[in-house]
Amino acid sequence: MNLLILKTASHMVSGLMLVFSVFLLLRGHHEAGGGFIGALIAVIGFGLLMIAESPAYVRRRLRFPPEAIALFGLALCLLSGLVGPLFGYPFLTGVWWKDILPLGTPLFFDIGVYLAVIGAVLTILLALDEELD
Amino acid sequence: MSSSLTSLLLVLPVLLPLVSSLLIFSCGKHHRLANNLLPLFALLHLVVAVALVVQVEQLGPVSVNLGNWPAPFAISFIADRLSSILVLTTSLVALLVMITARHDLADQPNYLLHLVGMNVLVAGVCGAFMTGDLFNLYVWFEVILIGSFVLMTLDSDRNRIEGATKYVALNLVSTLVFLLAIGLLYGATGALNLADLHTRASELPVEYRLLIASLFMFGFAIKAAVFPLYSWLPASYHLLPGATAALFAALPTKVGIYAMLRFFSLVMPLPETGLQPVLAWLAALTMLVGVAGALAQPDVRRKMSFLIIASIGYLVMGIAIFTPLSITGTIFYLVHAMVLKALLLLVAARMNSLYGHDDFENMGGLAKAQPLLAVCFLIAIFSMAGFPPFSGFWGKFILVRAGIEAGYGALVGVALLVGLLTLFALLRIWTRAFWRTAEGDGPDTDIDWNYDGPILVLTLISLALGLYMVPLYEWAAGANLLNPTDYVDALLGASR
Amino acid sequence: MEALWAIVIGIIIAGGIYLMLERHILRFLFGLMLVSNAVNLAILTAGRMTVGAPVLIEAGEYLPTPGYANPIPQALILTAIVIGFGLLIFVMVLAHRLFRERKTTDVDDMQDSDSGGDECHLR
Amino acid sequence: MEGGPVHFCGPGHSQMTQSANRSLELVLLGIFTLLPLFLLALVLRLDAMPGQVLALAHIADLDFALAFRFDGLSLLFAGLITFIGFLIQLYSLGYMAGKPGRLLFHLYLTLFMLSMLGLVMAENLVLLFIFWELTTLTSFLLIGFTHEQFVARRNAVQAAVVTGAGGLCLLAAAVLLGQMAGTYQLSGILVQGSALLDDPLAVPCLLLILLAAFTKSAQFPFHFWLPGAMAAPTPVSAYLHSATMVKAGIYLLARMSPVFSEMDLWFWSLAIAGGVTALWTALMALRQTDLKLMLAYSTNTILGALTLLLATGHKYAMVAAMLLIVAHAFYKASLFMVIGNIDKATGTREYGKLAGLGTGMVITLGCAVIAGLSKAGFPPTFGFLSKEYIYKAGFELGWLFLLVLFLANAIMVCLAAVIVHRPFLSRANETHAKAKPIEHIWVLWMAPLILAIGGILVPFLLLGWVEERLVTPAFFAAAPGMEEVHLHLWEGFSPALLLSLATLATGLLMAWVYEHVSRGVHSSTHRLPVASEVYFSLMTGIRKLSSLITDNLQHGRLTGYLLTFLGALSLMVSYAVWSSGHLPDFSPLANISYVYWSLAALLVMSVVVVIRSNSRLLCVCALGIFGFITTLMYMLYSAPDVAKTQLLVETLLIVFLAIIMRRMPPLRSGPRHGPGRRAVNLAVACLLGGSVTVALLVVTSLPFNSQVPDFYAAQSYVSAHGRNVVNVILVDFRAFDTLGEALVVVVAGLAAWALLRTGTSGAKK
Repeated sequence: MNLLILKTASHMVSGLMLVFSVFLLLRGHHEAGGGFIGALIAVIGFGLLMIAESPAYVRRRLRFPPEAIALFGLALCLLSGLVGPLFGYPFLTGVWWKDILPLGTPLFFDIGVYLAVIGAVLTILLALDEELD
Repeated sequence: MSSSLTSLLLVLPVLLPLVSSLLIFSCGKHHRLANNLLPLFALLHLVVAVALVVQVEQLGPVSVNLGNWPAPFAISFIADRLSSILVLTTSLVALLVMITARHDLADQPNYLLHLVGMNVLVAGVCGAFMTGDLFNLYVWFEVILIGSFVLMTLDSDRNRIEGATKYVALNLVSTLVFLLAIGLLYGATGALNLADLHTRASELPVEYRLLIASLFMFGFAIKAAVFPLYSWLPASYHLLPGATAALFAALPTKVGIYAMLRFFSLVMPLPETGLQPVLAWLAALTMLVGVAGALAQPDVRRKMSFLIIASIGYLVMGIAIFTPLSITGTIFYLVHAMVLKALLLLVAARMNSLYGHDDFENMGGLAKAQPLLAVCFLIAIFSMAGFPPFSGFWGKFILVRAGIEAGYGALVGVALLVGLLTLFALLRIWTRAFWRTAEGDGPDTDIDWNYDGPILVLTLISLALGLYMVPLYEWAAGANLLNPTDYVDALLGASR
Repeated sequence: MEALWAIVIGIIIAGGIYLMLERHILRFLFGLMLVSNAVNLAILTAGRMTVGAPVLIEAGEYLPTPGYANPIPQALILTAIVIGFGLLIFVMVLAHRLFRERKTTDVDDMQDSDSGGDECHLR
Repeated sequence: MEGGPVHFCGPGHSQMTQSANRSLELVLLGIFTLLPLFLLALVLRLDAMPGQVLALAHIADLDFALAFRFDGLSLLFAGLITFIGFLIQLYSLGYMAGKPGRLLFHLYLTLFMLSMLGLVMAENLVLLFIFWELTTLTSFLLIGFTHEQFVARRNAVQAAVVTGAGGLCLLAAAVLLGQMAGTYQLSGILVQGSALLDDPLAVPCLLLILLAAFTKSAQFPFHFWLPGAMAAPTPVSAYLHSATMVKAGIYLLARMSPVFSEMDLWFWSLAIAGGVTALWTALMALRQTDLKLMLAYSTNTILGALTLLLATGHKYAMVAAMLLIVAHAFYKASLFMVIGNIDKATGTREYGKLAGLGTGMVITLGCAVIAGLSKAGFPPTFGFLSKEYIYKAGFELGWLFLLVLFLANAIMVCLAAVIVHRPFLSRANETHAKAKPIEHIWVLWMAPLILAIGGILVPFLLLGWVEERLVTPAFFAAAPGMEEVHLHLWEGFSPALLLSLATLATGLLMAWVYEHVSRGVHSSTHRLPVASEVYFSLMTGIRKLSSLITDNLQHGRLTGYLLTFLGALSLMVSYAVWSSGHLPDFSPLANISYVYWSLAALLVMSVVVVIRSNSRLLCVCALGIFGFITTLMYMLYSAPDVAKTQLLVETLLIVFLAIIMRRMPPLRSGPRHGPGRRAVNLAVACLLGGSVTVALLVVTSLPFNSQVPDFYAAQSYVSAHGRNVVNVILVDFRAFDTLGEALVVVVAGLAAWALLRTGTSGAKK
């Protein structure tokens, strides 16, 4: 009974935390926040879920292995840096599409950091939990 | 070549290994794909490095301000003669080591991660060589560190975990001190860009320079394995897999030397910090403990690990003497040491692959069974000991000459003695493993190009540097570290 | 203001270093955590301290309110914290593995792998 | 010519290519043999010209030139090197026939010859050094040629270390000399001559040159490597270790003589070293039972005599030295080859086992007799000629010199007689019966015969040519500005001649009672320390010392290493603080609000708890509080992003720590440091903490340049479209840092993952 409450609560809280983490990520450019902070919030969310359910459950929910997420995040960082050279600017030059949406490569860079950190920390967290049990 | 291409060229030595490691990791179980990607990217890296050297040759120091912000506000990457030649040597050594690694590490359970780690290490090393920003240098140091942590702990047994613990613990001390030093220097000058620091640090009150410079020297000295801050190296290097050990021998310690060279010529000129005599003493002691360790060891790779320390002593000696000639000698010796250390450790890897152990007292018959390896190793021995006409001689000669002319007679005496003892230490391996007849069947007589190819190429490079030293000498002499106007102009140039 | 924190940081570093020199690996870890925190604080202190003026640009403005805190140390600390986080987690896992291999927490009790010269065969 | 299986590159040759390999081998052997002859022809065509230099390349900055000089001294040596080199190659064709690695042997010999030629013709000091070390290197390979034998391996290393040590001295000397003279070109240095001696560096420079020359030319107490080098095949001994390489030191002394000969130090050190070497090694030669070792020690003696002669700078002495160099090269190489033939025929060189070989090896006997006559100094041989001038010099120099030279020469006579008589002319025994016929291999007797006969014919027929082309130019190169000496084989009954005859008589008398002399020398000297033993114990000592140092420094205790590291740092920074003379200014502390004081107090208290507590839980709580308070600090000091990050990072770290810690034994377990060590730790910690405090106080007291942060603040929104400047720095201004940071975290994740994964599989095993 208690377990059920805990599980339900964890699911809700972790879901909220994920939403909050994305919020922190996106507003980071203007207010306190950003990719790294957002990622850690998300990790804590997944951590809750892991404690409530199991590492295997989290792995299933993630769909991709956490290592892959980490590497994808890193690749995204690199790619967003390489947009500048496409237009003849140095590496990591911010390129903006202000006219359509407030979108720029620094945002993608931050998303990259976000994914990289989520992936990396979850890799350790899941492996550690699986290893200890 | 257009300037936008040049600016990309400056970051490619860092980006290519990163991309390579991402792709290799994505290969998953497809080892063959990874095996093809690895040399391809390493070769590309080499091409980029050559292009970079050509650019520097034609234009002098070239720099790029990342993010297109003006200097000194952006992080800048810069290639001068010193950086570009080191990047070239790094990529050459990395390519050859990786060719061996494909074979040498193939049976490791986490094979792909080894390759990833190597690429991360190379990226970090190139980043450290080329960055024009002090804090960014710290970041690359950390990348090197974490890359080496991976390589050190992957598929490790109990002994390697122990060695890795020492390696990690002691290197973290260096990291923390380096970070503290950056914080203090930033607080004192408000600058992080190296060229900016060059101007602002000279305005610092003299009495505080020693304090900040000591912290930096400490951080770099641990990285470079200078006496008494070297214990992590012999505690761990000899346990590494063969190819990885070659990469370690060639790269990370030399980054420490590079950082010293750059910092104490550009940011805080060594004579103005009061650390010159300290460094001279440390150089002598480093050489002595290095060669003493090499003499004491009955094991191929332990001997060679200590010899890394001894050669670091030579490099520190060149920095400590701090004349244009000695700096030229240091740069020459640096390139030589990177090539030679990779060569020696690859020979050790080959010996290990032939016998399955490192104890040269229980080897024999290599001169007959492996004549090619024998010739290469013999050249490496005499080059390492500083015998002409091999590359080690020129480095040593220039340093000796600089030392005598600057009045460091005793230091030169130590350097010469250490050369002789190095010869003695290495000839023990030679007489036991190569000259003595094997007991029983003796080792395999086949040539394994996975090992012998890179060994041969490195030997030829060392030989070429010895027989025709003019290009590298003139390149090193033109690096002009003691008068860094060109460097500073290039680094700040974009803002003018 | 900086004077107080300079003293406190000195004390933390002293404490951390003392712990790092202990033989129990957990104490070493504690020390490492303290020292890396102290170094971050030192960067903040060295970059000068400002109370209550975060460098945020208000909506509609183009510049932060004058008297803003120096943002660079903050950025450096953030990078350093994250790097330190990665390294510390790695070190913890390493410590865990070390304990599992050796069944001891004494960091001085691992001399098998080292390169002392005692096993040297003379002549 | 005898052929045999080829082992150039070890096994691996197939049967198919055997004949092709054989003809290739013959071609190569031909080249190796004829090359010295060709070079000899070149050398003979050259006229000695003091200033003649062939410069091929020059690096101005380093003053390094690929340049060669052709003065008398160079040409004298070059002639010897190529002439004897040719004969040795010829001899080796027979001697090494059928032995493994034959081509390699000829190759090494050729490389050695080229190095030696370079050495004596180098115009640049550095070039001279390069060739000097190359002779060491090739000699190492040649001594160790029969490396299946322990002795060959050991002695090759010994020779390399001893002569290598000398080489290092030469390098230092070359640099010193270059600095004194302002040039590395020999011509530039020799022109300045003794004017260089005013420089205070002259004495160290001379000492280094002497060390180099004495080690290379095997002077006491470095003489031992030369007999050791006899482990090499005999052609090597004949060539390197009698005729050429060991003369490199003599060459160096002769070369430097114009500069240094006026120094007292030069005279005394050469005279003493040469005299002691000559006498001591002559006695040692008498002790030997191996014929080759007898010759080796007698070579030592001649080298000593040469050094002694060069000491004086007297004109007769210089001429005698030049003559002796040539004479010795002729007869000694010939005698070595004779011994080589004996060895080849009988398989032994033991004096006691050999007898009566004269009947089977007539031509070898002839060589031995003629060369022996020259060695003994019978007229009209080359040996006689040189001895005449030695004694002439001796009469000018004083009775002590004369005595030393007389004794050394007498022993040479004795040895010559013994070496010729016992193996060849004594009554036959069973060794003789078993001796293989070898004289059908013509090169084996041809080479020594040419040398032996040359030792008679040249002074007899070509004395004028020798004087004009060889001795006088060399004499002037070594002793410029001295009065010329004319050579005469017969000058009437001079005191020198009488002394020569007395020498012969004494030597023959000694040979008559050789067994007694040998035994007497042995019993009186065998208790004295043997130089090679001293060398071995020195090297063992160095290795033991190294072991001791390494054991103590690389002790394997992590906290010991950490203490070394941090102790070094604490000494350095506290010295820096002390020397800066900065007194911390604590006055600002008065105005700080209690809020900060209480935060500070909490921080310090939590640190104290972590240090003092033995409870893991309490420690983790304290660390948590510590992290939380630092978060508050960042919040207070306008760093909201850092504060949030710090909070999350600390939380996660504490969680990780708690997970790890659960598996580990409590803090109380395990050994701890003793009180003394803890006091040291505490001292180091306090010194470091205090230094950091002072450093921070110093740094924050300096004026601050806010150019860079101002730029960031100004551009953050306008150009980078972000209101949070810190975040803009992270993702735009300094995005490369962040990229590196993300890389570190990802790689750390992979590393930890791999560590854990390997651990699991390891545990399953």
